[in-house]
Amino acid sequence: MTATNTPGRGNEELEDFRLRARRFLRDNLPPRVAGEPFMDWERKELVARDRQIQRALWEGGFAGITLPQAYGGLGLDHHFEEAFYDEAEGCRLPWHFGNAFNVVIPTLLAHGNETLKKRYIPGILRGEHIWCQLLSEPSGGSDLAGVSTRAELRGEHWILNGSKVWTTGGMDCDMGICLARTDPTLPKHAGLTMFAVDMKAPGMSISPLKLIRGNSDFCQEFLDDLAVPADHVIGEPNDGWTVVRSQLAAEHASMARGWHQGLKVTAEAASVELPGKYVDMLRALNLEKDSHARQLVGEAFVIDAVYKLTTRRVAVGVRNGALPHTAGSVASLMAARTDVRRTELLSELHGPAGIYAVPGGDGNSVGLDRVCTHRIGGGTTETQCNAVAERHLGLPKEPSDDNTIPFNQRKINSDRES
Amino acid sequence: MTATNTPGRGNEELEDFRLRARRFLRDNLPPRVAGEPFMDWERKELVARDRQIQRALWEGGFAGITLPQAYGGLGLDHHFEEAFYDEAEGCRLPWHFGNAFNVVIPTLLAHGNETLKKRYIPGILRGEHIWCQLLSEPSGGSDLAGVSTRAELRGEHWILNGSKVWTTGGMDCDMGICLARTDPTLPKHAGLTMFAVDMKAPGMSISPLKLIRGNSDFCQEFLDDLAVPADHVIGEPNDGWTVVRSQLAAEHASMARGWHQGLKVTAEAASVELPGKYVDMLRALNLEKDSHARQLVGEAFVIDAVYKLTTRRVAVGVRNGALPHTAGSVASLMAARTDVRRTELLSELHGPAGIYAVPGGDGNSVGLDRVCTHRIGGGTTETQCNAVAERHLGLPKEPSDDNTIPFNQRKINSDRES
Amino acid sequence: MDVIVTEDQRMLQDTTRRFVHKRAPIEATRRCVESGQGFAPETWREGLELGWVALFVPEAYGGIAEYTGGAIDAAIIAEELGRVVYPGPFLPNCVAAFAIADAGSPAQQAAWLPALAQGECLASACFAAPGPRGGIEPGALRVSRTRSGYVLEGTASGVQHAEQADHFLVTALDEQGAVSQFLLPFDAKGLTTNPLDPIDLGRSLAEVHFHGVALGEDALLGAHGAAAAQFERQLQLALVLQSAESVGLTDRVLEFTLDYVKQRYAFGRPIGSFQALKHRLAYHAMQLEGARAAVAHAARAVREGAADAAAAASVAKAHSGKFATEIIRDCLHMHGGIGMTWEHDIHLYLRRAVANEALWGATPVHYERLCRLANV
Amino acid sequence: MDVIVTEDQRMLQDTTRRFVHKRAPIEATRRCVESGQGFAPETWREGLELGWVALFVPEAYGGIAEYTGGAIDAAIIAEELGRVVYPGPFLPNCVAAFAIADAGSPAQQAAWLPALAQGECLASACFAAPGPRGGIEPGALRVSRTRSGYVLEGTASGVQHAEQADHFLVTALDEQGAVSQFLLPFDAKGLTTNPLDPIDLGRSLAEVHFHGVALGEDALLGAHGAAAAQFERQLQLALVLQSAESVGLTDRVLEFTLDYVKQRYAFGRPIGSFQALKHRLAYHAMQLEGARAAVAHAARAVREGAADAAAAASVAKAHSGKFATEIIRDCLHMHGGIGMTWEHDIHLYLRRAVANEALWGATPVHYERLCRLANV
Repeated sequence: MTATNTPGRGNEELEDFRLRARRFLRDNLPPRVAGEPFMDWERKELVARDRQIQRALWEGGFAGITLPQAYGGLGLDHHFEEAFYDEAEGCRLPWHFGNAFNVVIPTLLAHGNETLKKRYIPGILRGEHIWCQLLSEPSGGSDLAGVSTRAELRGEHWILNGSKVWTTGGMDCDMGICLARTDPTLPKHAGLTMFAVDMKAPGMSISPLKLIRGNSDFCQEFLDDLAVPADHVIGEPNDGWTVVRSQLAAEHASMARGWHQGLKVTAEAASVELPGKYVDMLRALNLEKDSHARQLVGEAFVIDAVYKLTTRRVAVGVRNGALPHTAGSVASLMAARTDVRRTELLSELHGPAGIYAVPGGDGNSVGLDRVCTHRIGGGTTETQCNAVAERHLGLPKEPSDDNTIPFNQRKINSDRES
Repeated sequence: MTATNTPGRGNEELEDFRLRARRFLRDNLPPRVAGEPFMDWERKELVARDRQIQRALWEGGFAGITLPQAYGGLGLDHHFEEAFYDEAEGCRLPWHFGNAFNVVIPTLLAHGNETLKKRYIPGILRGEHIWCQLLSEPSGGSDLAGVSTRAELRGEHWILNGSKVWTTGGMDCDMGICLARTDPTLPKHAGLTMFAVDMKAPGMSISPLKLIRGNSDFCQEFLDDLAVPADHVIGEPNDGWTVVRSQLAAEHASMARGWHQGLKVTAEAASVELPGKYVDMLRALNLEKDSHARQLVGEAFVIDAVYKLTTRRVAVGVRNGALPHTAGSVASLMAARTDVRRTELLSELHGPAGIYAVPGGDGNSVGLDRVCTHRIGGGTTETQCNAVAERHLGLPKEPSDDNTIPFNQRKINSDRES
Repeated sequence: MDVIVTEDQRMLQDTTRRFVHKRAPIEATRRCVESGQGFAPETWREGLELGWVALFVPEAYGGIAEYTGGAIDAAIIAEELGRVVYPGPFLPNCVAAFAIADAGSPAQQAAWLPALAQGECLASACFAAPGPRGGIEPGALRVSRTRSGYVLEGTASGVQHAEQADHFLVTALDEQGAVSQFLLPFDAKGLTTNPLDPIDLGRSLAEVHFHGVALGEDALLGAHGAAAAQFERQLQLALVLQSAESVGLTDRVLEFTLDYVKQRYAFGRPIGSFQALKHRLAYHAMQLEGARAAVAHAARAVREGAADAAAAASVAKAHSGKFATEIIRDCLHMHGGIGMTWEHDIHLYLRRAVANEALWGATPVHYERLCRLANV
Repeated sequence: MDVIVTEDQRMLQDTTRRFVHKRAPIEATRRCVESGQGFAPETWREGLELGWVALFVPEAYGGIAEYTGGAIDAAIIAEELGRVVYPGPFLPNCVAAFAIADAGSPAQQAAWLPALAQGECLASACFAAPGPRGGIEPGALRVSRTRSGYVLEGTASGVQHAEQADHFLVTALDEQGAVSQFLLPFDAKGLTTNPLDPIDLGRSLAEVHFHGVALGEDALLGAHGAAAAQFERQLQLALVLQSAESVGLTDRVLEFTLDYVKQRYAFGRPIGSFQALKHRLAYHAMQLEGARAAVAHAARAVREGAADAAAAASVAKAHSGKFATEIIRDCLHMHGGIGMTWEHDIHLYLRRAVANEALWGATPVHYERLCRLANV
């Protein structure tokens, strides 16, 4: 598990690559702009620019550095990738392709047939295909193996019917990795199949999901006799759960590596910062001398610092094998807890000064953050707690026959029965 | 459910009774001393005096006011009892008999045979018998129906073997109400029997339980071939769970009525008090002007007031039928939460000034309260939460086969298996 | 100790709940929110006909004060209005009617009380300074004596329904810090309203600026420089009504959340059978019961002018405000993704709860006030 | 970013754990507690032979400082000692050795460092004023210049191991508030020790009174009136070591609690399968991981004298102190009745955790210090 210190090729080759990358990036990639979001699907121009950036990387010979040459990659080892990301530190990278690179490509490499790999990996590398994951359904978010979208084989096509929700950027994606039920007479994990679906195909209708704040990066999809070619099954029919597990593992690994902070996590020592924004708040509220207000800010300093140090510790520890990969679930849980606690502290700090947005501002307020911060996307904290408890701490599962009885004999939502 | 306003007998008779009680109490009962605990089993003189007080009440004709004459009571209605407690407000009452009156007598009246009722109810009224409850066992506290103390019928006696723990005042009690397993081949609730046991009998050994603070009101008992006469079964053999349930209901009802604050709850309006002890702490710590310290005290004021108002609301509401009797579990849960939160607040207030007892004082400190306050006795908060969730809020139970499989085929503690 | 202690009060609760269910359900609140039109005037007028404000108005001025429980009855109504996140100006109009009945001259009572009871006049209160720790003390506005009367200067913050109000109950301090109160129309010269963009979408919020607003003697409510005690009584009433509303919000959210978790299945079980949810819901029910007890007691203490009324009102406000937010936030969480959507009603409740926690003194302000009430 | 980054450090952890398991297990702590005898001198001497204090002492004075990770290695040891609630004076002696190596004259280093490293001298620190917000600033003691040297007045609070110590590292302020440090023997004239009755039964706690304690120039550590920076460095080391100890306490308690809930059955299931417990344990594991990350970072920052060392030490202290208490308290609760008994070890852990949360600056003191470090 520990990182090897010997590059796979000569150091000269690596240095040459690094210099070429430096030149290419300087000439071809836009700079990273402080405050610009990694992903914001509502800002269509950002999405479009990321397609161009990925296309530029492809044309410059820097796409898919560690991926096999057979699928359009460069076939180099991870030192080349690290060198590239070192050099790219100051550049805007195509973060809207994060899902495609971090989840879809590993999944295709592990479970995809040659047709899929030959067609879709280069599609990503060329900046043509942005991918989403069609997993959650309105009838149940946390219970992923309980999906009820049906897929039936008719001739050369699987015909999919059902609905999906919480799809990140669904409106702007080209392809999706979609979980559906192919045999409801089997226990719930056994009758699932994973498909690669065309988001632009007839039978797929996509609508944005309006959230509390009034906007959203998420979509809902209705699949109405959506036809998927038989060779677009990823893995084997009725073995979709195997694919889900490696897909989730790829996602967690990428998060533990620090993907949510960009595509790369630096291994340098973090430092404890005391964000000036909290100090500014104290001053703006004229509470610099209020010992209670200072307590709130002091705690905000601590939770932010601990979260940052923990994320980095987990990322480094998982990478060098000092921590089990399940430690990633601890960092996810802490992200949720820290974000929610921060809104409590800042609401208490602001009182009535926090419950409105000043006209002409960005519409935001600490009160609105308090209303809107829940961290449900990506699994509820209940699911994360179960993951930490069962997988990281080894606590026993709850007794259940849910995994053994046929799917179509399970109890389901009462409101659907009535 | 609402209290009737018409006394069962003429008002004159009631007034006469009240005057007699006033005179009797003035002449015969010691005054209530502020700060003297209702119960403290380590203070043997308090226990002994309570026996004398109960004896005096018996001799004065004021014992068992509402109990049937057949069992030594006066057979009067509840107005007489209320009048008596009105008059007794300023007196020390025999609170160490609380368990006997609030739990044992209702249980005997509901389930006891004539022999038991005729013998033991007068025994209580005369101040002779203090009773305890032998329910919890070392192998599992919350899971009451999982008791493993065995009782086997041999001739005219049941022979009991096992151990009991968390018995309040066990060393000073004369009799105990004891749950034991009479048929381990039945499901766990079905094979239990309730016994009236002599705490002084051979085969019963009692030792005090030393707790974190160094002292304790609790005992542990070992039952080693303890012989209990066959007519000392309360209820029917193998129907002990029915008895447990009415016993627990009697206990909850008495707690909801405010027994834990004495034998009587006044129906007068409570008022919000701002306890001077917190103000004194602020001053003693020289933190009167510290806005953070004032927040801690402000919250202490609020949680104390809310707890007091809630307890009273529940007591009155349960009594007049405005609230279901399950509301009592809400008050119990709040007691635990309030006590623990208070230790947090006061620890934070005192900092290093709270982690030692000044020599020559009572040995107490807010830090020691923080270490020792857990409110596990009387059911863990987990059990209380389940009670509120399932019985008060109607939430579904967890799936379990624990109630249906034979007791001797259940899974038990791994450390006992090994 | 329940808020409901008499048959009349139980009837009041039933009547209000039925009315609200029919004429002002949460769907109506959502329509108000989505249209951006504030509250629906016809529903408000119908509520007034039921005596919503008249219960503070003596019979001589067209009210029913003599036959009601005052703050107790108003708290019953406020709780029901909380259950539908009612957008109308119940609280400020009750407070204004109470203030005038309590401290107004006969002429003021005759002029204002019938209008308030019947909805010909819509009042809001201006007194709170901007900033994080305002909401329970006058301090925003400065009053000076002039030859012919008074002049007001300053900016009042946290003014609810300012745009719909046609009159303001204004509390100001003079140079010495003495408190005076005034009644004035919204179009008084020098008065301007600056609407804010509140997180509570069901209720408008504004700052009201006073630039040399000149008033005659007849605008004065109570004695000049001696209105501190009457302001305190109004504050206590406001705290009781807002706390009751927060109880109503919480009660309704907990109700539909319990329904939801009993019906929604995951992993082959209703999610309400999972212990993590059950225990949190048990604690929520416990804190809500605490809020009910605190509000019921405060309503009675305020109604009776009891010695502990000030403390009781702050206890009710601190507890109900804090736990309304905590409970509703967690209930939203228990709904999972659906609770995060605009279409689900729960965010309307949470928005109101977060606003209520902050307005009329945020929780820290009431902790601090309790210390002052304890003479420290 | 783990506290363990090199093979040497991992070996140090293993060696310490094995030694502690054999010579100073929790049963030994219990014997010390029940005998009222303080710590066991022979174990302490054996620990010193393993280099527990020598790691701050340069080779010239019989130590191994050149070959160790200083604060990082000491934090590794402190964590292991926390796992057995070790009663010995590890922290004050490390701090004293560091202080003298950092700021002492060659004569002082020669006189003290070998004695500290070998256990011939046992030191504790006097600086903190009594009261709720002390522990990180000198303020208890006042120093005045005399013709022949200095004189100390005042009462230092929160002094650990005062009764066993034969020397004190004293920090005092002069009239202008300038900081000086002194080294003096426990039997200096005018010095008296007032033992307290601490909740942490494994460690004695006292107030030390200074009544006109006269000292010569040779008692001065560092420059007169210019010891603020060296005191800050000592403070940071103390915070790291105490935080590491709290991590050790928590780590061990969580470990045996996980074992317990996996083995203990109720209602036909291991209690560790109940979701309410599982979720709380998950949060505990999360906060413990946070404490580990914070302590590891602080140890490195303090060792390197990094720009963020002061903030990092306070973050580690605030987080580890608060959550050690919270987590161990809840773990005690999860043990049910057995956890409430004197015979179970968990209360020894909780007592230490509550004491650690309060000593060397309670959590609020570090929140406040972080604000000051942020220049507000």
